[in-house]
Amino acid sequence: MSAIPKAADVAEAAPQASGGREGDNRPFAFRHFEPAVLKDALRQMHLIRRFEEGAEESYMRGLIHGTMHLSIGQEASAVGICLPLTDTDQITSTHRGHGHCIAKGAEVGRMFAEFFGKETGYCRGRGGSMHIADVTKGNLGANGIVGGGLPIAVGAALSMKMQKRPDVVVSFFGDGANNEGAFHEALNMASIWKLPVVFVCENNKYGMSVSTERSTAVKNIADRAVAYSMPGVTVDGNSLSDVSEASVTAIERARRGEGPTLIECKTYRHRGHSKSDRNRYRTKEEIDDWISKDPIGRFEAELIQYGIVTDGEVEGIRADVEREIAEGIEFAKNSPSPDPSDATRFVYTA
Amino acid sequence: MSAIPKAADVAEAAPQASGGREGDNRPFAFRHFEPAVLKDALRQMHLIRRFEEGAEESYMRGLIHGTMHLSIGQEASAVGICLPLTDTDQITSTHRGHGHCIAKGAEVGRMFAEFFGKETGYCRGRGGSMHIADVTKGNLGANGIVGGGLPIAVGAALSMKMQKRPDVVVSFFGDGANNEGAFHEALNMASIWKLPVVFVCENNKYGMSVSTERSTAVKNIADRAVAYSMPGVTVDGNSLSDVSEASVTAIERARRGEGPTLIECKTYRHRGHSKSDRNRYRTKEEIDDWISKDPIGRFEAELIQYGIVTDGEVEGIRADVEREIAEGIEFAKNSPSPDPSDATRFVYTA
Amino acid sequence: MSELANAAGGRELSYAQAIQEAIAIAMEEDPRVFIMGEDIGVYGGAFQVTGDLVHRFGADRVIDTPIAELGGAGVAVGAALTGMKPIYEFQFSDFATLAMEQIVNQAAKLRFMLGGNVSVPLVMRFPAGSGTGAAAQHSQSLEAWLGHVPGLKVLQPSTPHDAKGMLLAAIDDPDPVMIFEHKILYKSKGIVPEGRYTVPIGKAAVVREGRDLTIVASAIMVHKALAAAEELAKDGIDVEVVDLRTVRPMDRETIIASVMKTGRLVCVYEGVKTLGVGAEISAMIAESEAFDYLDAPILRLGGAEAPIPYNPELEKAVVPQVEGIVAAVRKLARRER
Amino acid sequence: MSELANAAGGRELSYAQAIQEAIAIAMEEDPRVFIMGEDIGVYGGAFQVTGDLVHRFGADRVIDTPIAELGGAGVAVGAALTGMKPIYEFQFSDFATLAMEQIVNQAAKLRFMLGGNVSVPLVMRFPAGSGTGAAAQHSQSLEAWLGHVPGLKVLQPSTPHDAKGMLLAAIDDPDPVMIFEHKILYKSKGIVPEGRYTVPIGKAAVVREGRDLTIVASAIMVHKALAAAEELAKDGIDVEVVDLRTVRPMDRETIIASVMKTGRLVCVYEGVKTLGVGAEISAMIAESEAFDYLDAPILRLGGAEAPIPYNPELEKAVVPQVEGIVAAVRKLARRER
Ligand SMILES: Cc1ncc(C[n+]2csc(CCOP(=O)(O)OP(=O)(O)O)c2C)c(N)n1
Ligand SMILES: Cc1ncc(C[n+]2csc(CCOP(=O)(O)OP(=O)(O)O)c2C)c(N)n1
Ligand SMILES: [Mg+2]
Ligand SMILES: [Mg+2]
Repeated sequence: MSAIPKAADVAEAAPQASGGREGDNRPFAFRHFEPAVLKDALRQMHLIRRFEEGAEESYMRGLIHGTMHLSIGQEASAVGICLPLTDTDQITSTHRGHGHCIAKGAEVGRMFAEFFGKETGYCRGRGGSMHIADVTKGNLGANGIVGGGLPIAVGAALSMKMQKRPDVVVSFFGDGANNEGAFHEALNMASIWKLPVVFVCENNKYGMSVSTERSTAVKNIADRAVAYSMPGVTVDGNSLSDVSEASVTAIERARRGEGPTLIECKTYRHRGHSKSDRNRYRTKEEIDDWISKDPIGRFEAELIQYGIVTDGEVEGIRADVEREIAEGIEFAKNSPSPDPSDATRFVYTA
Repeated sequence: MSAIPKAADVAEAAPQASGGREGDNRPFAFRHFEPAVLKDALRQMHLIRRFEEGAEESYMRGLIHGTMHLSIGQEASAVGICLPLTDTDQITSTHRGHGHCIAKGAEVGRMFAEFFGKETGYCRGRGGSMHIADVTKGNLGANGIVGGGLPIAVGAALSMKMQKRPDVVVSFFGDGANNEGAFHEALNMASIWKLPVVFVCENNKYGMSVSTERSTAVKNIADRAVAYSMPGVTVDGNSLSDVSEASVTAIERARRGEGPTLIECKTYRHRGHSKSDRNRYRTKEEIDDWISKDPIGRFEAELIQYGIVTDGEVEGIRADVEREIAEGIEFAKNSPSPDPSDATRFVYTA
Repeated sequence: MSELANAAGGRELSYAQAIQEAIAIAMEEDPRVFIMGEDIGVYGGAFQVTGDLVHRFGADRVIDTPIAELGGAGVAVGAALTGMKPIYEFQFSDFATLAMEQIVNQAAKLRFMLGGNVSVPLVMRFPAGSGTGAAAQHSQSLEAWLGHVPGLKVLQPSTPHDAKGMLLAAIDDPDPVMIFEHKILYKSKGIVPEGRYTVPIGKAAVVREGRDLTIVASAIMVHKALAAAEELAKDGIDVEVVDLRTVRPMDRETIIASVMKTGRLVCVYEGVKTLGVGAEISAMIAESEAFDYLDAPILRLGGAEAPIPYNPELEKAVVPQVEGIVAAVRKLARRER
Repeated sequence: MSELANAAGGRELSYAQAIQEAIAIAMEEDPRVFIMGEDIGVYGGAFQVTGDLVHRFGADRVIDTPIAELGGAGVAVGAALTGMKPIYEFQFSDFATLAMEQIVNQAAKLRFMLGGNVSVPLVMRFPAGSGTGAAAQHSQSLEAWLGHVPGLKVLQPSTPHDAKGMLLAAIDDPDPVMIFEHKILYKSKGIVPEGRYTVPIGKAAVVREGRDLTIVASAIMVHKALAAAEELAKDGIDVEVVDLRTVRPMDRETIIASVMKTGRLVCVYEGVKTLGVGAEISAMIAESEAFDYLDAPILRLGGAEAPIPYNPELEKAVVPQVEGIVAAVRKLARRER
């Protein structure tokens, strides 16, 4: 976890956040979280992976129309960030949001149903992959507009503060989004008003086809935190533990009323940007290299190494996830489609 | 001139820029520019001041309708920045743009005419104070939209580069504009493409009624240069010499193809934001303090101190300026108004 | 007039004061209501609409934002999504061009995209229109843009009475409501009842009854239409004037009934004529049951096909004026089918 | 068909290929022309319109921008003001909501505000419309917004032939020209002449002659209208189909002449019905000399008053389809005045 200017605040705050025994040399997550939480984090990572593979398969079988943006390879960031969140904390998500949605507690059956355009989907089939939201779990929604969620998250954080709620808001966005004006305006306002919001940049090196080197005038997105006088940290986004450490620190800071933090998770998407990507801008070597750094395998290995799970338990988790996905797809398939005569429902409340 | 991170480049570049004799301890402008240039800079500062006072008087007399934004107190920034520019260099200006316009070589008669809504005005009476532009002198125009000129300046700089012209672009903007998304997007693009553009923030402490402390998450606007990997310098915007030093350095850097610079001129507007300002957000003490730092008096004193002008010459300059203003107002008054039947002319070229 | 006003439980207030009163009432009643925008605090707003509200309600509920319209609008959307009822003031409607993403892609669509699981109880206020000598970037009338967007409601109150009542209706509304306030009206006065009352969204008002011809006008044009009607009455032309009041959803019933009565329609609006509000009024009538009652073409007097010029005579020339309305109506009223 | 094509000096190309060819011709002819946008380089554009242009012209003239639509549009404006002729590609027209400030306050108004001292020779391309399952934020039709803005010209080519010819006309034009390209049309094919030719801005096209009723349709709706006309011909209803092609400036002459001939008008467009393009067509006719020739109300079939839904059946339900056009025309054609 490499700190950048102003990250001093984070470093100071960190000890408070890290629980566990004295002299415990294990990575942060293993000191800070109960084994049950860690096991569930692994389950969620598998669930995200298999959800997206299931969506891919469903797409091939013609069950899904439209496009989709898969986050395969980025699961540690979604799960690690959401670990310290409660159901009343809020998130805003992105076009690549299935991981955030699952990590924030959504059911895969209703997610598949949304993907299949069914009335039982989270958005009753009106939103699709790019708008999946489970507001009952504090997920304000994926967003089809790059950077669109950033000011909304700041508004939600203002709302929490005005209502004196203890809740915080996490805003996920991509490296590509960091060049949008919305990023600048949102971070500035969050900082001047000291709002309880954490900005999480999932830097997967590309905004669609354009690399951060070509699009962004700084090396690390977190370097931009200085421009908003907020802590900025860049972490290995494929390490569940590193991500969760940054998240715990930032969220505790936000809950204490000390204001926002910018976290950058360096990670990679294994798949193309969307279904129409012909992958002309990345090399096979680069992709393979990142596949070898797969966050799920790494976390699984750590869990086994530190004796949190056995090989057998891992198998059990995988089998459970498999069943959950299969059931979710069945549920979605068998769900009713919206009635076309209802096409203009839900435009207005009243 | 206080440097901030990344300003190292500027410091290094500075010696190249400063001309003059060895062991010359006078401020930069006195070493770098010929006496005639310095005298003309003083004349321009007076011309700007008297132009705006003339506009104010004309407004009182009902010769001008609409509003106006006066830059009285900010003349060193307009003139100091434009000193190293040629007529083929370009600028984009702001709603508070009379100073930039005059410093870039416009005639006050045609400016008054525009103010009075006359056919002889720079915009044939269609634009008024907020849109005055003299494109023949490389002034692409004032702008009614805060931050609106920033991306346009980047586009002009791209244009200079594509046409392999030696010209550079200066984009003036206010402290208030630095929180607009346009600022972020423009500076990022200018940096990644290494364009010949200089961003000049005239920080007069307020965006309308809101102080930078309340609106902006950094202390110095130039601190934000780090987020775009470009040099950022904060200068005393009421010192003609300090401003011109930053300008010469940045413009030479831009001309060498090394990319953009962010310059922040700390200054103050003596008048209200516009005609409707009831001044509820500044104290009399603050205003008086800044009036005592008036840039024109300071520069005049320096010119006399270093023997560039005599008291008598200063009187001469003032008298000349007085005459120029009086003639300009007469010209404008006696100019014809546009014909109302021409109201929809100039919407399209063809 | 003030005695009359008191009798009716009202007083003379300016349009700006009426808006301020509505905001104050809503903020007193409901802690979820707050207002944000540029220079609305100590400055009191560019048009002095918020005035001293910051002193009554504090800077935490009368929030000065940085100059950042896209972000500001998005903050309002996020607050509305999570339990608050924000009012967002654009300093000039022209700057809303920076915030269209949040208004149109987010505020207007979120409820629908999320399958009805959320509401966005948000009010946005847009000082609009020409006549202040502020030229092309500070004088636009963009109500037709937002009128084109499902999910939004779009209002154009023309009197202090309606400005207060419609704003209170808008704050009560669970969906995003956009209010275009003509800047020239801010100082206009009228009788305004004390306390809370609402003027329904989606209802036009027949502000002058007449037999010969219907003018549907919006915002400041209502007053010009009424002045024209007085003038025309002298010629024996009896004009009915309908104040549109709501652009979206448009009050078909009232307008259709008026045109079926008079047989002639003139639409008067300040926005650019092409694809402006009057285009919809005209098209709505031309496809309605009123079509068969039309005795003459449907005329539109809208803004010229040009930006708003700075010069004051040119500025007047590009928007409908009383004389122009009178001339157009005279011609149309006399036309035989 | 390909023999015929060769005879006419053309070949079958897709709409996307036709656009690419126009860009290539202009860039070859004129060093001032360049194109910028998101992922238009090695990726070839989200809809593969630019394809391999970056390999032919280099990354300095086929410029991948950061994801920053407001800034990108402003850069294009600045380049156009200073001697270049940029083409700016929005990845989806929906994202242009972020850039309205530069399009509307700057590009459209600069020439006017500066008293005619500058021109802004800028072309912007907007992939628009529904039908791809991309839901509410990737499927809008916003041509009516820009059609409302003086200073802009707004095109909606419906065929590969026109897509190429109108783009070349747009690049030749000294003023800002906005081109809405329906995404579903990108893969549609048609005969396209080789080399340079232009299709005039501001001219509608009668694409099917008929006696009984006029349909004015735009973009993809032209094809649906033609299909409906075939169907209606079987009933003996002879429909004239006019392809609008230019929203601004609208071709009054062609449309008025057609309506004066047939006496009946149906406007078909995908954008939201209220204040959409058809509102202007209808209102323009209702105030024209064609009014007296109308034998029936003017109908509009536009997009539903809702955002575009994700579910494919709902998505179809909210925009006009061939069956709906047939039914509406049948009813209107049979109506007695
Ligand atoms: C405002 C806006 N511009 C462009 C797009 C098209 N688009 C969708 S995702 C994407 C890339 C986003 O990159 P990044 O933020 O890094 O997220 P990632 O896809 O890498 O997860 C683009 C250009 C969009 N949806 N919204
Ligand atoms: C986009 C936009 N928002 C708001 C305004 C209204 N406005 C005009 S000038 C101004 C203050 C600008 O402050 P700053 O950039 O510091 O410039 P200054 O007036 O201090 O020179 C504001 C809010 C505007 N013209 N454009
Ligand atoms: Mg990315
Ligand atoms: Mg300022």
